[in-house]
Amino acid sequence: MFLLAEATSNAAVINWHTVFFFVVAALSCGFALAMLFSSNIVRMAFFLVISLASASGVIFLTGSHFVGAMQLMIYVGGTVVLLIFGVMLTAQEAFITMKTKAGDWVLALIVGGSLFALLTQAAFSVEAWHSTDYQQDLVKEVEKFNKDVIASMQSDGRAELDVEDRKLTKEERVTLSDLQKRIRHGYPELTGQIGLALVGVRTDQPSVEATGYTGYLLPFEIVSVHLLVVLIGAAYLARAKKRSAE
Amino acid sequence: MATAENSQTVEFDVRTDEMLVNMGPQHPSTHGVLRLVLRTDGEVISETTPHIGYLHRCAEKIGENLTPRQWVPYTDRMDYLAGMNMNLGWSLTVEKLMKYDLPDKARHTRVIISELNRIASHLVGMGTYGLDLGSFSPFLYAFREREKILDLLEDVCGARLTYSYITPGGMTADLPKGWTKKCNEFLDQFLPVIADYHALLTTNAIFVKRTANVGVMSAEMAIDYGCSGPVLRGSGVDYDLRRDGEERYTSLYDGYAFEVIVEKDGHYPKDHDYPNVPTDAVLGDSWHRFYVRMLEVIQSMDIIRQGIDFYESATGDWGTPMKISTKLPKGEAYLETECPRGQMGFYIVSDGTGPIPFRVRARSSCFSNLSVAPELCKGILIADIPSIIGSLDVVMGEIDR
Amino acid sequence: MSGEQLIDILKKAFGDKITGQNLEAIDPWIEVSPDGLVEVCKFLRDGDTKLNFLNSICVVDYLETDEKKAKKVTWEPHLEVVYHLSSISSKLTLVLKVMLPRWKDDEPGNIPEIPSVFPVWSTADWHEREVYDLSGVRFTGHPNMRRILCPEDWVGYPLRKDYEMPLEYHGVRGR
Amino acid sequence: MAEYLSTWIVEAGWDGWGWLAYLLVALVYAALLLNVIAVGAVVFIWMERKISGRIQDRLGPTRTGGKFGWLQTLADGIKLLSKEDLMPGEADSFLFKVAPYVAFAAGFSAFMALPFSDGWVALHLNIGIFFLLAVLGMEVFGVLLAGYASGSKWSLFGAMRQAAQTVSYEVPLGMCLVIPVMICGTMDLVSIGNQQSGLFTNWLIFHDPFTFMIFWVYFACGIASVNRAPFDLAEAESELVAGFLTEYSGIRWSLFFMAEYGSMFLVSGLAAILFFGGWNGPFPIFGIISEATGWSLESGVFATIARFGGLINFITKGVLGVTVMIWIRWSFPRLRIDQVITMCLKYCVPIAAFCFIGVLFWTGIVMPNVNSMLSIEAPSNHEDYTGRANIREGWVKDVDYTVSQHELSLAKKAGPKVLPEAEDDDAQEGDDDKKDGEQVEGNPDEPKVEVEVNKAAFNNLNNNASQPLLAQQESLSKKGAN
Repeated sequence: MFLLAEATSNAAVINWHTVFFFVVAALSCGFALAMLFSSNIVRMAFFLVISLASASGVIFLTGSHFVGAMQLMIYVGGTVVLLIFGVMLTAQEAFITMKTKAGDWVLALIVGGSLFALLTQAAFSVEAWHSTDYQQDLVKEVEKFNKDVIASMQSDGRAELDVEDRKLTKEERVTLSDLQKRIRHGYPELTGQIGLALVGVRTDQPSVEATGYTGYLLPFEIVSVHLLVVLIGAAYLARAKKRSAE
Repeated sequence: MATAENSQTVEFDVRTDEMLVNMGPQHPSTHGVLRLVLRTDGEVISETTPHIGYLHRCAEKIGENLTPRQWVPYTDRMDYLAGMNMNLGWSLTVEKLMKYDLPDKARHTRVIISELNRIASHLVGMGTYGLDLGSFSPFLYAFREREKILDLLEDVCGARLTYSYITPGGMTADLPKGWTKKCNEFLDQFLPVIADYHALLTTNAIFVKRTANVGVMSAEMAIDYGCSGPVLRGSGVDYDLRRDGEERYTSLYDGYAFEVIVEKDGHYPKDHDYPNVPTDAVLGDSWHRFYVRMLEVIQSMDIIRQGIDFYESATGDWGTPMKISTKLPKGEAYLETECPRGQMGFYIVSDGTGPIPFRVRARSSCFSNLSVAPELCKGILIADIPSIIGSLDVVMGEIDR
Repeated sequence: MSGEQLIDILKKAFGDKITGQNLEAIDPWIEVSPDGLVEVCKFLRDGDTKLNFLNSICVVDYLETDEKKAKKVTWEPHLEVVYHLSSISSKLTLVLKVMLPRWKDDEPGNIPEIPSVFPVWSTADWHEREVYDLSGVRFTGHPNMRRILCPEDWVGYPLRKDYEMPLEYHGVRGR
Repeated sequence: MAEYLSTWIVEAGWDGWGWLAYLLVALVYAALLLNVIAVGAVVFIWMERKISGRIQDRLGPTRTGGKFGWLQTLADGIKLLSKEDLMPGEADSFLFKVAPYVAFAAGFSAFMALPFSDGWVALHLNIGIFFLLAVLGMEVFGVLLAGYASGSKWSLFGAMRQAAQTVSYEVPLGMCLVIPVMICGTMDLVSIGNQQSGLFTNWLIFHDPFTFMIFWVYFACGIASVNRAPFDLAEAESELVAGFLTEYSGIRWSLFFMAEYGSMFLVSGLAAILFFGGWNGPFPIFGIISEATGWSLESGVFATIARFGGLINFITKGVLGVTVMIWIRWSFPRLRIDQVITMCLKYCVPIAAFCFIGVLFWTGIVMPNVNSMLSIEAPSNHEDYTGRANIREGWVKDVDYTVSQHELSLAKKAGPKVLPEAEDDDAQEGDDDKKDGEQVEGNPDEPKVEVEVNKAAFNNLNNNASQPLLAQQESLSKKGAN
């Protein structure tokens, strides 16, 4: 657990962002647990709604509004509504309650625990996520770049020209735009980028050759085919009912 | 339209349990205390059983202890929205038993008053039907006009709902001075208002969608179930007691020019300046029953105008109401009159021993009209129930007597 | 199609099932025996009389309760089931009567039986239920012989002359 | 405003209280929005009574509070507050209590992203419309839970009907919203509003026949998704005796109604922004004045006045939309559930799709829209507004723009030509590094500047994308230093 403590401590910064992060994370995990332990089926559905909504809160906090709204719309607005529909239509008496036997608890703990361990291990193995000061490194880099440019401007005499035509040299401009892109990479605010990324054109990465980032075309296609199958299945089910009615 | 065939044989793959749902008796849309038990499967209704009797006062038993004149107030309370027509029916039955004929002036007064009450009753039917389907405004327009009619009737007999004005042997009083002028004024300002009702309801796209092709009843089924009045004529049966009824009743309307409102080969009489039938309205559906009522309001207005002319030119006295103690001759008499909701029949049996009849029977029009509801409400959606029951325009006081 | 012609046709068709008639009354009627009722009704409806509209079914209970009048009465106690028929196409109206004993085999409490005309006119369904409910006549062959106006568990038949209002009903005082 | 306030507090010497500013600002925004809904609900309930009265040839409330009975809603509120909010026996108590708050929360959170005037928006989201659509989907939960928790068959029916209707009407609603997005290139409501500035012919509804058609489809779907007549199946009085609201009374019932009126205003407000130019009046008076007098529309006193005028425009359009909804409610009967669903799937979705393709071609082959035909060039009050076509490639332009901005700032710093101010810049520059340097390795307990820096990295997330990160960040650190 020391990893977690070390990661948050050196951020040593209690600002609104961390405060809200803790609130939302607590909400999400708390209601997920509440859902596990509750027995009334409709309450479980309601707790699921709140935990998924707060999960979208976490995503909003990372600054990617589009994905946060997507989570809100698809998961909370779509899937859970479907779930509640299912719950309401099939619950025989009004309040079906499900009691989980002791044996199931043990099995669940084993499976759940192993999955949890796997996830946390994977999360903390990522070097960049260890510390939250990647922004500070970035800012330091920019500071250094500023000083170099100013120094080089003063040294090679560009400083004597008047302000407008003190242009950056070519490679200075390239490094600057790289820096800009890496800063901008932090927040895929511009939905245009996501749209194009989905069709395979990664605009926020400096260049495909350098980083090997290709677009998300393949997963995008897989998901759409998957949804198409689901759609046809639903249509078929409803269709069956209607045919026998004639 | 929803599945029309018999819903019993419908097998659903996904077995949803049938739900017994109770609509009424305190349900706002069922026109008083009617209780409908619906067996529903999701939204589709597989069976409807109406339960009546919540307003049963056994008026017929009381009739065996009262003289006909004393029983007149009981007839008001049967179809409380058309009290005058009820009184007229009972008075004519007693006069038929007594073989008592009326002077002309009384005859015309009775026509004017009963037609005026028909307009008031149809206005209520139209207003509550709009309310059932969700639009609130026509209800208030209808009641605004009805207030004016009630004021006119109040001038005549002092009461607004339970009149007991038309009694065996004539009326309790003559029409007050200048009343006919006020009545004419009302009729003149009423015609343009009818156009509003048509705009608000009859030709309203959503109203047509909710009523056209809903609760379709064929002519044979209507006759078989004993429906009468606008419900019968809405299915295209050309039958109106004011023209085809008993001689004693049709003699009231001698000299009056009026046509029976029924759809013959595709169009209604005098429907030139009224909205024509929408394309997807089938003869015998809720829309036609509603449309017949709206046209009958115009028909009644014409009859009243002619009645007022006849009344002013008629001579002689206005008939003397029967004394309470007059002995009833031995025998029995049954007579049906065309009330706003259908044919209201009265049957009196007397053994000639005194003024009190031996047996009194009131045949209710809505009783038979409602008996067709279970047949019409098979395999429809819940939202269609008010549309069908509203189009039958039932009044529980008359059904339960 | 005057009254006499109709009577002759019916007599020829049904013989002794037509037990009587009275053509001088304000509404002339024909009396029919209970067992021949349904055939006569079918004949009247499908024949050239076309009486396809059953106006009303009601029962008149001929019983004189107070002694003074009972002596002067010409008829002995019985039930009359009255059917009012009319024809939509022609202006013909007709009254059918069926004479029934007040109680079946004369033991009070056992109500008389009569075949139901529901197969002929569907409107008879509710009218017969009302007659059963208020006057106590059971209609055999009726799909749903239950009370319609009074509560299901009501005792007695209100429109009978010798009906006594119950003292209380579910705790509500009657008299 | 939040950054400005936080830095102002820090300068005023309360060192560690920078975060308080954000809290205050957030509370101010929340209070304002809550008032919009509360006052809105009060006004709309009163309007509903008066308008329905006028439609039905009667007066509506006249006695409470003055001549026009405008205190009637207050009286209703007090009555509702004093009513005993009972709960049926077999109800599920927890869900029964929570449902109204869920419904109200969904309706309320949608107001965060709704701009009331140019730039006056609580949360300037780059994906404004998408966020609104996502949150509108949440409202169905309140109703579903209320219907289920009330325990009675009737409320279950009502809840099922409304859920089916709201969920199925999200599809055409979504498609109708895509069309203005396609024309304006962005989902950001503020920039959509700004693009419709100038003469009213520049409003999207007159952009081309398809958008004109799609406005009516949008308004119908909006009414349906908000469950107003003639689509108000959920509380169809005649069949289901007030549907899922049967068991509610008192304050809980009024919460549901505030959510309803709130989302009514939201739908008509969105219609105003997307099709009727939001805060831009029919005639660009402020644009003309600013050109004549040279006062910039960007910032300063005249800008706030212009924005206030915009606010009034927006509110009037929203209220007009609500009036039309009220008017429709009192003159149409109610549709049946299957007619509502067939209308959605058989009429709204195909028309929306057809208009989508129509607008696609219309903008694709750059057909002339009304404004260009009349050749009245809209005096745009934004220097970065350079026509609709090239806003689409904003994300590329932004990166180059920030690079050139940064180059300019570096150039200013580097040259001796600049007067002494440049020197102490270096000095500061120098000690900046020193301070920055020692701070970074230094003790973590002096977080102030770092706090600025870290916040700087994040708070630019929600302000205008086109403002360069580095320049703005420098000015902050400069200010932080002295």
